[in-house]
Amino acid sequence: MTAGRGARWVLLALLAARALCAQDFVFNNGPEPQSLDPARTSGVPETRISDALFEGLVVNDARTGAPVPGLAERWTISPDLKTYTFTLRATTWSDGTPLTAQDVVDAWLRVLEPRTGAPYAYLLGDSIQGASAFSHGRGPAADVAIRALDPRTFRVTFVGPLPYALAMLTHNAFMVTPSFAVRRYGPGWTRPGHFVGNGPYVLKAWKPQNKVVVVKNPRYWDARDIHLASITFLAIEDQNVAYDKYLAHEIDYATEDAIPTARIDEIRLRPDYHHVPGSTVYYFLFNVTRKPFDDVRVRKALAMAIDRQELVDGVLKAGEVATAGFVPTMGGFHTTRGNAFDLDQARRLLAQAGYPGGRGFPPCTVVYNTSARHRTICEWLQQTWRRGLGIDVQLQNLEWNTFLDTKQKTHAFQLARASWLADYPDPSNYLDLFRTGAGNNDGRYSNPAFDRLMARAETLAPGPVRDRTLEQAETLLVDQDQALIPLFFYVNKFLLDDRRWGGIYANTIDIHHPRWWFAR
Amino acid sequence: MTPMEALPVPAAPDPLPPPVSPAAVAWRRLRGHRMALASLVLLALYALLCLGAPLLPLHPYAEQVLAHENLPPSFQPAGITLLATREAELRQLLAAEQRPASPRERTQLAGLARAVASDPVHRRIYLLGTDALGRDLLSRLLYGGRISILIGLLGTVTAMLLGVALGSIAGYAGGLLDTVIMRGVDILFGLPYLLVVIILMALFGRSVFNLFFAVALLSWLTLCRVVRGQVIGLRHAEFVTAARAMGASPARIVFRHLTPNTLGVIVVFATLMVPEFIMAESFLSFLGLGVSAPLASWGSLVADGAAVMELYPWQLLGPAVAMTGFLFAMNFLGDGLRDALDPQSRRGGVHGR
Amino acid sequence: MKRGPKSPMLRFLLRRGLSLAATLFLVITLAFLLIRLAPGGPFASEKQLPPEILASIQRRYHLDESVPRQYLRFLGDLAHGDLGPSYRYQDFSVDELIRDALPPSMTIGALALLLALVGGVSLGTLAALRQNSWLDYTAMALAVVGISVPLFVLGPLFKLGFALRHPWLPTSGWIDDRRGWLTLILPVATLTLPYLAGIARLTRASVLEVLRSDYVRAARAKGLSEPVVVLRHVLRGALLPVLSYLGPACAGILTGTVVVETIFAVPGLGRLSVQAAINRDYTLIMGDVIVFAVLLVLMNFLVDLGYGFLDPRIGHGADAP
Amino acid sequence: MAAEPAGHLESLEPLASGAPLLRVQDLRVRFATGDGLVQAVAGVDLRLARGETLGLVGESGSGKSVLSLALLGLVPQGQVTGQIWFRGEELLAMSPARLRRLRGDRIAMIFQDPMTALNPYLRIGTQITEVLRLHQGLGRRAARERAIELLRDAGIAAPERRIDQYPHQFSGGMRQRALIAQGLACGPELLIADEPTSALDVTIQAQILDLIRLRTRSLGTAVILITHDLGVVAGACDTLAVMYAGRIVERGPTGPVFQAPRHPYTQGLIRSVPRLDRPGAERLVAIPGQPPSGIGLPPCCPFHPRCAQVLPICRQALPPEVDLGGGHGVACWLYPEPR
Repeated sequence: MTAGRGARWVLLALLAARALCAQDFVFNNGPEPQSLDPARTSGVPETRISDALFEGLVVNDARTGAPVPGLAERWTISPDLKTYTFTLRATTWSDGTPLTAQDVVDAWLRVLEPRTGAPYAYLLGDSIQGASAFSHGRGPAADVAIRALDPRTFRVTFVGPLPYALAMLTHNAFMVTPSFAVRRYGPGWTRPGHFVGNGPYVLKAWKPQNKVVVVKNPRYWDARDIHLASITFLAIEDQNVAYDKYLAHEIDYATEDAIPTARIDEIRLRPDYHHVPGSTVYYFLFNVTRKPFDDVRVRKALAMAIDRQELVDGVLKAGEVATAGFVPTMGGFHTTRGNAFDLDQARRLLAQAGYPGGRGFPPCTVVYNTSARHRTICEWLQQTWRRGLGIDVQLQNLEWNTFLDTKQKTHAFQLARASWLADYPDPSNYLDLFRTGAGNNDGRYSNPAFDRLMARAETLAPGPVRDRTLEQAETLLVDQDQALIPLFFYVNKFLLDDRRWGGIYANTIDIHHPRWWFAR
Repeated sequence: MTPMEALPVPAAPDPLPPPVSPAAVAWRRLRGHRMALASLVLLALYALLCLGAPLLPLHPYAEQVLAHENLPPSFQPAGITLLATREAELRQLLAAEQRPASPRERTQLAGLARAVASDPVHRRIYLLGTDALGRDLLSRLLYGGRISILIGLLGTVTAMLLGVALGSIAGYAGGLLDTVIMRGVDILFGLPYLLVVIILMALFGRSVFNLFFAVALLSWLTLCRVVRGQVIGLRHAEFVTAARAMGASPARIVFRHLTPNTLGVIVVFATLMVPEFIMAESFLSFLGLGVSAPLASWGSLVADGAAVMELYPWQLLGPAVAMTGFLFAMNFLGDGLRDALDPQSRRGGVHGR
Repeated sequence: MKRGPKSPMLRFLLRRGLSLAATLFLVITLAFLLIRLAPGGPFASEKQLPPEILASIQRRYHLDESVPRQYLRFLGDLAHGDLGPSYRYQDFSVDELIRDALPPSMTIGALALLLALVGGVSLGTLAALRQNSWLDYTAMALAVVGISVPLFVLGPLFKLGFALRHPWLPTSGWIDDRRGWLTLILPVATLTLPYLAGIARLTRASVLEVLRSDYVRAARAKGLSEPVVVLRHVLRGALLPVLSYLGPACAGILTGTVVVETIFAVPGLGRLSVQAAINRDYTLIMGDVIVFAVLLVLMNFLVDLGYGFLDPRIGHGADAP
Repeated sequence: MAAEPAGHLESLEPLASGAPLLRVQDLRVRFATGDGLVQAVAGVDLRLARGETLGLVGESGSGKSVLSLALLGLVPQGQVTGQIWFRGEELLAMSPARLRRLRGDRIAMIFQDPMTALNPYLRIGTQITEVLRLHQGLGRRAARERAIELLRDAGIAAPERRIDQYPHQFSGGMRQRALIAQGLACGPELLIADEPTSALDVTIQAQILDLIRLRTRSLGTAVILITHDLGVVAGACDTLAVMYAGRIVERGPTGPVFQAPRHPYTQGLIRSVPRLDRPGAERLVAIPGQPPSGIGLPPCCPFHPRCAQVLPICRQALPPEVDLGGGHGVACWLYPEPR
């Protein structure tokens, strides 16, 4: 640093100026939100804003991420674990309209209604009794098992003893939105001026591609415990731009969208770097219907030739956790060991498949979507397979929509990069991807035994039996069939100066509810 | 300006042409242009190095030695640089934490020293340093140059063939054909370049060469306009009338008589177009839409280097200097050629009278 | 052309206007078809939408109709000045998004073009007048650097020097930020440099050429002072090539703003249109295409007018016979 | 050296009697090129009296145009040495500002190509009035009226309409008339006309020459008429100087030189003009060979490779100028200096 004396004074003055308005919290929120209507969005940037503007029945705890009371003060669960009865807090919308249980019913029905086009309608549809029929337009709204018993009591009946029900209720799709405002203003109801919410903050300004500014909601039921005057969500896609902004003290908090992979060597040594292994899994997906990956021996050979520890320690270096299994350990469920690094076995398998030393291996292309990080990982993989197995795979960088088209529609790929973040923390949310005919089963994997196990797990109550069943399914999918090559679990990481700000803690689900944030 | 041009233009309408070919005259004039000549030499050097890259004793451009990640340029073997870097890092860490080295750290360093002494891989020399995967930047630079130059040439040749052909036809034929071609040019001009490139990327993105072929299909517009203007100017020249009188077909008149007369403009344009394509490729690399890994181009190297310019400046500097030097040379060569081929440029002007 | 409007200028404008409208229409049509050729669609996402939800959304936006019908519908809406809702940014109409994104881009682009023009012409003229002096060499070396260093290197370098090493300027943002107008400096400087360089080189070459011309020698022989010779006699002719460079430069700046807007987090049209293209936000893409084409057409028109103003030989039929 | 002929008209301003309007001594102009030093003007002496018309004749590249530019101090990037006295003042020692005040006012120049010597981007009127306003301090309106007058004097019809037109709306002959009007706007004492007619149609050439003669006579302006056309000289000039390779090889009153040219080069020139009364654009095809380039001139007669009467000494030394009497001088070894 060669800053002269004058420059240092400027810096000091700036810091002093920042201290005076320290109640305003500014950070990079990633790409421009697609919408502020929680019923219509699902992405991380949108969720962060929704969490500030709306509140569902339950919210995620700051440290553990576990569901804790939100709009619901308390709840009771029926003995068959299917029916939940919530008691709501006596509170109002940000415009002063009382918030009643009927509002919750209306909000959920709105998500389910086909006209809304809510991307996560199926979360409700698949879990609430009678919801599926309604969401497909085949049943009346009255059949959906959600009821406002009185203005402060709300009851929902699920299709089964869902072990993850409460965790799921923290999702965007279950938030409470003001149906009266939606009716009044139409799609523009989320704009400043029209906006009505029930969260700790209310919308003040929204400048597309620039920022969303929210200010404290004085009518929030716990307004006394809200410690920031306002939060500014900046729309910055580029990691380097956001990181530079953090370095220059222009933002207070750097989410992972502000942590460029290429500069991780520098970042991981910073005292304000926070990280914890997350539950997003990074993997490569085989198209099991395409040569040469229709042969399980080839798939296993490729998987076993990979020294994931080297990838994590030598290339990624941010604290990622190497894994040969697919589903992260959660609750009583434990990740399978998978087919770990064993080069000799990998070579043997490849030879058995008819390609000793990689000879005669058909041309093979790995597709990935545009990103420096994916490219680096692919380059490393390419070299790993060339050195270990004598296989030369081609790498193919595809622009995002083309990538999606290739993977999801045409399935014209052999091996594709993929990752999965669960919508709610339950192993089934990962494993469901690979059920025969599932919408997101891009690799065309199909194993009746796996499907049977998954179907059985659906009927089971939470507990060891269900956990073992799901573990069996994962072992089938990964250890036996190697439908995919898991590489690592992401690390949840951010930069925050703990001496000045609190309420944001590294947690597994990587959800940091703005309700908890405060200035020191 | 050369002093010869400082002299007043001869008064007499002296029509006797010198008995040397125009190309020879141009070459003589070009030789007088010192910067252009230096550029030509530099370009030859580039061509030699990049084309000859496979013959040079380089480490393969895609070969990773993870231990050698992010090493600075050095004449010393990588092992020595590596050891020095690690020691410096450790010292820094210890100073920051104000503690002595732990036994584990000491054994790690000793282990590294042993490995450096025994493993021949550590005897590699990286003149321009390495990247994040421990690949030799010099090798990547030269192989990247092949790609970049190839893209530049491919794009230019395609664009020139199209631009010259369509421009000549439009200029000579006139009338409806001219209107149709020039309206087409206007339309393509009116499409946002980036949007078109991204869509072409989506359509042809599987190979960067296909892509640039496609991009070139949109880059002939200016040339087309210029050639058309030239041809219109020459259309009524006497030698064209003479050719027509001798019964030459329109195609023959256009491509044997008219096009060669616009060669000067075309050559100058070409030298300026190659840099444009290289820049365009680097721009796509910035958007992450460039060549497929592990290939590199100057553009992708510069884009990657720009992201870490503070931490590992050599990763930007090497490729940036190489690319800038090439573009420099192309630009100066273009200037020199323009002067050499178009001594009376003031008569041509940018617009007709 | 016998009985048109009386004023030749008006007739010229009318003719140009008609021809431009036709071009614009064809550009829009081509773009409409082109974007539908690209793989993927506006509602693709890593977690695929369930088919019935997708169908419902597509029905809402009439994407379930045939392409010709969509086209006719689009033209109909366009005739009413309605660009439709953005498919990606669902809470906004395309109209609103562009209205917000255009001013930042225009501000940066216009400032850059203006500075490049003023700076480039001055620098190029000075270099030409002091040909082969150190000033000339320095200016031209700078110019070539400006031309051959990509914006995405220049921008971060500026940022490193003026915002990170020394906290003089904000690293990024827009004028509604805390540091206000200071945010403009770096993006404008970055975008200016290449065009300033290009204009400086062009100006130098053409000033040198004009300086060699008889009429400048004649002007000197009249005893005019050097500033008068340069300002009255040299620049006018020397600016013509610069003027013809402005059309393409304008298109280049419209593309270049993408880089600058990304690097300096400017909420401008460039970034918006790249996002639109990547997201296949059909309506927003069409909005961008229209804005881009209109801007280009306007710029070319201004350049033409400038020609007529600078060069009396290119009258718009307004000359006496 | 020959004695200068007496002036035809009295001086407009008092000037030491016998002092010439213009005196040039040993003027040399060199340009540095990649191939070496080019000497475009290699030691020229000249005298010009008030009102005198001097014809400067030579082939392309003989240095006559560079010489004329040197007289105005307008040689681009060349080394100029020697002395030029204009009305007793040393031009080469003059401050640039002072020199500028002379240019266009006391010394004017007409360039050879009227197509390029007028600024195409400015109105004719602007170009003429700017001289008047600069040197005579006229106001906008006065300058305009004067310019109209000047254009009328130069034979341009309807000058009040023409004055607002641009050069491209003028024909070649009209442009040259406008240039003459511009050159003579301030009533200069010296007009340098560099090939004023060579770019014009034959039919117009005579008109233009007549115009120059008429206007300069009436203003008492001395003229240096640069041309490669001896026919022009014969009709228009009092005296004549023949340039070859940057030097004056023969000079004298027009009549005697035409009747008895001494230098073989002059002889060749005159022989190449078939009829003196017919103004034409004949070229010097009768003299074999090419003029020298001016690069690395050997210390010898530069004409010797083309000379039919070459002597051994011609290849060894530069001939000095010899006075043949009556103002007639020649630089040729055929005429040894009388001892």
